[in-house]
Amino acid sequence: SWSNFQEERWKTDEAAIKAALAAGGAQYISADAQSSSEKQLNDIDTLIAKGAKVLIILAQDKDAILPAIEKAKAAKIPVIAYDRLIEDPYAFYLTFDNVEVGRIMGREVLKVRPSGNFIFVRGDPKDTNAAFVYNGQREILDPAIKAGKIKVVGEQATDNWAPDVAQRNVEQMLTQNANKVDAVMSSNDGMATGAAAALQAVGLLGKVAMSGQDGDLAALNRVALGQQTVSVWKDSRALGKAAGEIAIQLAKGTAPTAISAGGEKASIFKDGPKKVAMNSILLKPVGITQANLNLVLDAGWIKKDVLCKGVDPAKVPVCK
Amino acid sequence: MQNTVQEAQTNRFSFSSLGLDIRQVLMLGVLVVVWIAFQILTRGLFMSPVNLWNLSVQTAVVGIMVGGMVLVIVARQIDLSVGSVLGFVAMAMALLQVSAPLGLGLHWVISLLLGLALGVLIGAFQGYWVAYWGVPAFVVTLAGLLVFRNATFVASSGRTVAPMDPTFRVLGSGSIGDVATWIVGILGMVFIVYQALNNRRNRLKHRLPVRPVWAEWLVNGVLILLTLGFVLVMNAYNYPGTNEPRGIPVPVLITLGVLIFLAWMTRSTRFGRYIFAMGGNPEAARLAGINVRRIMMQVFMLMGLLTALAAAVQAARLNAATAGLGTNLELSVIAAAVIGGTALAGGSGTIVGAALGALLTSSLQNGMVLMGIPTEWQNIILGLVLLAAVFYNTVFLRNRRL
Amino acid sequence: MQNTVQEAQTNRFSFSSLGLDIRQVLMLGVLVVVWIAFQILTRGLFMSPVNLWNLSVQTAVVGIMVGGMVLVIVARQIDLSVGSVLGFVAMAMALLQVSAPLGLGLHWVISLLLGLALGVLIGAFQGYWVAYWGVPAFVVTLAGLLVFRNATFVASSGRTVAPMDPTFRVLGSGSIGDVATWIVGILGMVFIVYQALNNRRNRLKHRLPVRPVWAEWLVNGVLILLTLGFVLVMNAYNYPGTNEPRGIPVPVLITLGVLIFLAWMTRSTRFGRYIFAMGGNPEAARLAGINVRRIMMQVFMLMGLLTALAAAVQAARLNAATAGLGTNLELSVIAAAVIGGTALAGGSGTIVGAALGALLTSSLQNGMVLMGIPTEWQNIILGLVLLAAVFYNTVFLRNRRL
Amino acid sequence: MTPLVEMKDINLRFGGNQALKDVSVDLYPGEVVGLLGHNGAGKSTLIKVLSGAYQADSGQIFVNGQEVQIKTPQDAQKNGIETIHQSLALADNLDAVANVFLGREQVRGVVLDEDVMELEARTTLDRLRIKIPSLRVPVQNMSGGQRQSVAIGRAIYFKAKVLIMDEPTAALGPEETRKVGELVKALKAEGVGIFLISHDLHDVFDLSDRITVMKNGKVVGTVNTKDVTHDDVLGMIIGGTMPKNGPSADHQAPSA
Amino acid sequence: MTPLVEMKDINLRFGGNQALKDVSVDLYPGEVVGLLGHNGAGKSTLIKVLSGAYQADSGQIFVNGQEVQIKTPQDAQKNGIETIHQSLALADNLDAVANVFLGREQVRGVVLDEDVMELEARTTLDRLRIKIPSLRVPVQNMSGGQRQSVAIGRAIYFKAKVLIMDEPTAALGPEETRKVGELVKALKAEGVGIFLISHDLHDVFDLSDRITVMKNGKVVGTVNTKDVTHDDVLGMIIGGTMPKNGPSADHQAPSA
Ligand SMILES: Nc1ncnc2c1ncn2[C@@H]1O[C@H](COP(=O)(O)OP(=O)(O)OP(=O)(O)O)[C@@H](O)[C@H]1O
Ligand SMILES: Nc1ncnc2c1ncn2[C@@H]1O[C@H](COP(=O)(O)OP(=O)(O)OP(=O)(O)O)[C@@H](O)[C@H]1O
Ligand SMILES: [Mg+2]
Ligand SMILES: [Mg+2]
Repeated sequence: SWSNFQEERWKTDEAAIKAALAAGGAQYISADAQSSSEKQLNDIDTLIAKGAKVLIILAQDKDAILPAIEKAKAAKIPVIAYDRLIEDPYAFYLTFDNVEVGRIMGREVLKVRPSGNFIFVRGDPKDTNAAFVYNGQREILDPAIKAGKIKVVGEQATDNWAPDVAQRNVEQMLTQNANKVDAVMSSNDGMATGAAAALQAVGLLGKVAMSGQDGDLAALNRVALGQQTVSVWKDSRALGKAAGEIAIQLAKGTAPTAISAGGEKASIFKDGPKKVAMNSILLKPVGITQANLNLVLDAGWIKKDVLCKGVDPAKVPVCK
Repeated sequence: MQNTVQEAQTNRFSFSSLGLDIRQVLMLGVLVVVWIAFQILTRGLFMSPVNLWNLSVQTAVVGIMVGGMVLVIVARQIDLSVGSVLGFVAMAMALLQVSAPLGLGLHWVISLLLGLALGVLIGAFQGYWVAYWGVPAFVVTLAGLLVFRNATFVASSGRTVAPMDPTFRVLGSGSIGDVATWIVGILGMVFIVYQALNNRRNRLKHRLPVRPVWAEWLVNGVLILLTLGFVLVMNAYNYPGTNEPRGIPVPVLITLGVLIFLAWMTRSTRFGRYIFAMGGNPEAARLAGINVRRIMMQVFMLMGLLTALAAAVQAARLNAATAGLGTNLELSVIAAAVIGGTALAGGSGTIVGAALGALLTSSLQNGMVLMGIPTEWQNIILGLVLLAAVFYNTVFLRNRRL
Repeated sequence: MQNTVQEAQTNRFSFSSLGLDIRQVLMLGVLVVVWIAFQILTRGLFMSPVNLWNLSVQTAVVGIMVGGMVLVIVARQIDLSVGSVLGFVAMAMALLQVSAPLGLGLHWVISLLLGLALGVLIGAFQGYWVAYWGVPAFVVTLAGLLVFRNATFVASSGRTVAPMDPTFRVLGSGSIGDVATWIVGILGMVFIVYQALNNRRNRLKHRLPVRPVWAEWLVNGVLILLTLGFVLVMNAYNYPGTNEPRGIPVPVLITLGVLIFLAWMTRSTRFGRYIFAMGGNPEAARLAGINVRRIMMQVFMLMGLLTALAAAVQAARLNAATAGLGTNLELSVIAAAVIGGTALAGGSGTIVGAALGALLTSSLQNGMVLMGIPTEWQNIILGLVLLAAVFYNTVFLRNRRL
Repeated sequence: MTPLVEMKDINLRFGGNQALKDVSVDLYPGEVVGLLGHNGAGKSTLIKVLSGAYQADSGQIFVNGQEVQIKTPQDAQKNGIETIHQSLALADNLDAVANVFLGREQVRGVVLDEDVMELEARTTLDRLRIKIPSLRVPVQNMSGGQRQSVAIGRAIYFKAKVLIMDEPTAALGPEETRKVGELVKALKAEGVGIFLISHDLHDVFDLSDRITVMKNGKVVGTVNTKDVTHDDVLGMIIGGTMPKNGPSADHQAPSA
Repeated sequence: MTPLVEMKDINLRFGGNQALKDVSVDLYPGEVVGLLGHNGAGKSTLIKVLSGAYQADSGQIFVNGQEVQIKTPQDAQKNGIETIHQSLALADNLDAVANVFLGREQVRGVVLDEDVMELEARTTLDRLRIKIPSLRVPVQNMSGGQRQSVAIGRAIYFKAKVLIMDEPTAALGPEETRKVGELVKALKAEGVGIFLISHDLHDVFDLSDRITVMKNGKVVGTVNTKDVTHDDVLGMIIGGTMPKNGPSADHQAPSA
């Protein structure tokens, strides 16, 4: 059950899950809640009614989903909390560490901009992930901020993570600071696209450090062009593959503690707000910078001509 | 409305003597077709008790609100704020009953009542500007949409408030068991028979035309069968692991209650009559000595009350209130009303039609998930089927004289 | 409309001799107040050339579409699909011009033309059901909303398609430089003077009433000053690091062109006249021998064309097309029209008013971000200010005789 | 004998257009006053002030000698004033029955008593000899005359002290018109005061006790019907001049 | 001599209500045919068929002996048929000028020629002696009679071969009505054929050459006006019986 499909990445996740399941001889059925926790609840009813053996849930809301988990528990159907936390010991938590995502953004940007004026382009205020990422960023940057080296000169949440809204907000924050901005902490690549357009309009594109996540093709191209510092890449296919594998193991009745996937063994996760202890596998995301672009290429995530569009091979080795 | 009447007259010997609203019969037809289609496509899954039970619950929230929306639209207004207000009220109720730090830990009954009161208050506030100052409802409720959505966010500082009081949750996820279900069902059937006979007697007494006996039998027979079928289905779905039937879900019971009440109100009370008069010709209604402003304000208060009720059910069902709860819901509700034959120009529309509209929409969503159609395709199909359904009705009803 | 006339008559010796639409003057008043408020609150930032330049660009997309929406609403219809259609067309244009693997790498001009054609086609398709089959526009365009949003997603399989052709991007982020700006500005002023004189001469020739000389001076004087101010502001903002003025942004030029054309069309052509007639009394329009169906369909085609144009500007400005582009945009566009005084009941509304409505909304958003107000509060304030603005107008215009 | 209704120095302007200038008229119980005047003279506007549809800019209204404030149609109804508007003011989407009883439905408890209303409506409309196939069709599907008779039925069903009829027979056939005439006489006999606006001089002479003529928003004058000829009245309407022979009847008790 | 317009065996039903049963009427150039009948007799429905507002379920229409299909108002206009509808059919939100020219605006290139239209509208309406303060006010702000005169002006401005007038003077004052009468005579002289629906026997007798009476959707009969008395016609309208003396005038060339 997906929370919302209107984002580039989930597609690839799905493909990977399907593949892994097929490999294990299982069948895949799905539903998309279109960012509505209400609909997601309905979907899960329906999926259970349809006789699902394992539920892989991308929760729209970590608490609102709980009734569904109870239903699943009642129906003795194992649940995988996919990518987003579902704070219930019954669920098996599989995700990339989203706070880590923020941390990586922080680190990479800090490398190139140890000081200066930072603006934050945050995700949708209603989305808990937005908070995770933001917290991760601050975790890394706060010391420098405390030390007065980094100055937060602007901060706006972005309804629905909408790129065009992000563009408008960045334009305004630039105006507000007479373009004296050194880094744009964008919480994902879509919004980074908007920010990039805004920066370009005032000729700052490439001169300002910028973060992002999801490994959007356009974003990776920007990284190659040196217009974006980092795009944190959560190899969806790895996550999807893991989900598939775990699902099959659970379906086989393997004890949650004994599960292993994506080279990681099940561990106990209890850093959620409610500190509930649950079985989990946390995959590590990678920060893609000009230095390690080869990762995405080798993984076949992006084609070279797309990645290197307009890039001077001299500067970027991978584009040779 | 005009259409209806004429249709009813054209084929008088066949159809019209049933004295039914053809629009609704058509909607029902569409619905039956869709259901059968899904039944086949899902190899019997769709009409299984489990799924019908779920379907009924999934229709509840929109079902509760759509009746109010019909009245708002009939009165030539619109309410874009229902989604946000639902979120706001749900959050308010959650905060009131969830104990500290966030909430106050009030008893759920109190929080429920306060929530309903809040809904009415919001409705009154929005209705005030429309009724007494003539500010376009679109603008007022658009403001409401923005304000309450974000007020919810501010109030909860983005957090999801959970869990709700266990008793409260019954509103959303409880059901009344088989005995009660039978009682409700039988009462329903008795009432159908009673009012049919009573009606007929009265009209005969006043020497007013009545429909032929066979028609009476047919119509009421069908109604009774539907009731019976409903009862049986609801009792055919057991609690997991037991063989104890669930019976009618509480939210569904609430929805049915609301819809029946509203249908009765629009047809048989002054309030309902005046809403239609205002929709047909506001100036005429005013000159007739109707207090149009008060009525208009009351319509919005009613809408607010129903929204709050839906909010309670929604929060109870989710066992939580989230900052985004109810986003875009206004569209679903208005759509259900319009698909159910309510004219945005005002003056015409029926509660039953709107209810069928809501059921059609949720049936499509439910069934397509069952079929495992990818979402993007689900939405595309949803759009096309809705268009087709309404197109079919419109063409069928097309007024030959215009 | 009625209001206007009467107002205009009541205070004939002061205001009405200006022969202006009081609604628009009021909107302008509100706008001025808002601007001054922001100017103070942002310590001069708001009215700085940079920001005014940005503001104008930020208003472009809605500005291009709002005129078409006014006509749709005046004709008693609604178009909920514009947001989705914008996304769809933008994606289509992007895919057409972005080179393989995703795109076809067509020349940007071709992709643009194809995109516009697509827009018209979609409009024609939706308009067809409304005009020739009487399916409620709400339903048809709701279907459009669902279908095209998700078709976009299918077509792009959720990916962001970028970057756009460099020349194409000029549509969204280019500007014409100071010389061209001056030329445009001067042409504008000349035209204002010309048509003022010409108009007056004609009416005098036919011995028809004209407004007093002082009024002519005042009105046209103000218009000329506005034009001049606009030119100066646009030329006061330089390209980064240079002191070469940017001049009027291309998207803004497009918007102005569209709005002026539409304003002229509604006031001075049969097409415009018929749209209003259909809105005022569809049956009368039909009996007058107007081909109401063709006109209705053309209205939707026009809406589609404008949406496609807006899509081009949006994609060019963002230098990308995303699957979610344009989500909820329909609401902003309809809102701008209604805030600008367009009545959802149909039959009345003005292009200029709607443009002012759009400008008011974007000014509020622009200014509040400048002030660094958190998003949720921005929306709350936005809602309240819009309500206040419209309330103020309504009350001011309140028809004493109804 | 105090007049049933007296309107004093009523002024009302629509924007730039002074529709009523110091208009004064009065009406005695059991009397029919004909209101005549060219199109746009201000007749409808005047009676709309009395029926609460418009509010005058200045002027007074007395009912039974008492000054009253008529701000809304409800106020007018409270003072026993019923009106047949020129525009008919029907809710087109409702049927004849609903329109006849609109605003004053018969109820059992809170429930509309449709059966009784249908019967009463039927009898009322039959008094007008009007042929209406079905009372349960929305009035928008009725002929001009049928619609007008519904509006008349509506006004006469509720016993009024003052009845205002704004061109009540404009769309009615000869037979139906005659019926309305009889009706007026009957009500008159019951002591109801009636303002009758009509362009049909024959009807007016046949039914009215006094005739008030308006021109361009002013009252030309009021005359006793029996003192004047058609041409006198036409002269007043077109020329705006009082007939030299026929004495003004302003503020006289009616001969009736 | 072939009739200008002939309608043969027109049938039309509204749902269960047979509004027109085998109705046949004809009209010769330069002739005025009065259409009379009780309210709801089917007069407006009949002429709406001729003007393209409704489509008959069955029946034929001939113009100058040629059978024509009139499916839309445009078709009627093409055949030179102009109509003044009982409902007036005005766009209330537009001003008088716009309404007079609606659908046939005067343009220079593509631009509406407002000035010329305003002048022409003014002259046309002046012919009706109607007082209208401003032609630039939305017609919804006009008095009943003013609105009707706009509708008349609209129909007469465009030279028609056949003019249909559905109760054109119902809301007009005596003077204005007289003017319309003169107008009818003038058009008649120009050879225009006119269907005149009216409930005012005086007017009809004064203006028409033949009178066709309808009852309950059927034609009672057609008589030459000069052969019959008011009471004959009343008898036809109410009783539905042809006068014994007055011979039927169906399908006779008009005396005119
Ligand atoms: N709502 C309105 N707004 C503006 N002007 C109006 C309005 N109603 C009427 N008028 C004007 O006021 C004047 C008087 O109108 P009124 O309807 O009283 O005339 P009347 O005597 O009833 O004419 P008729 O015999 O045609 O009904 C007319 O010039 C008309 O144009
Ligand atoms: N649109 C409609 N739908 C249904 N019935 C209609 C419609 N229009 C007219 N009728 C019915 O058809 C019959 C004839 O109506 P029509 O308007 O032709 O009468 P008429 O002769 O013009 O009467 P009047 O003199 O009152 O105008 C009436 O019984 C009326 O109720
Ligand atoms: Mg009048
Ligand atoms: Mg008629």
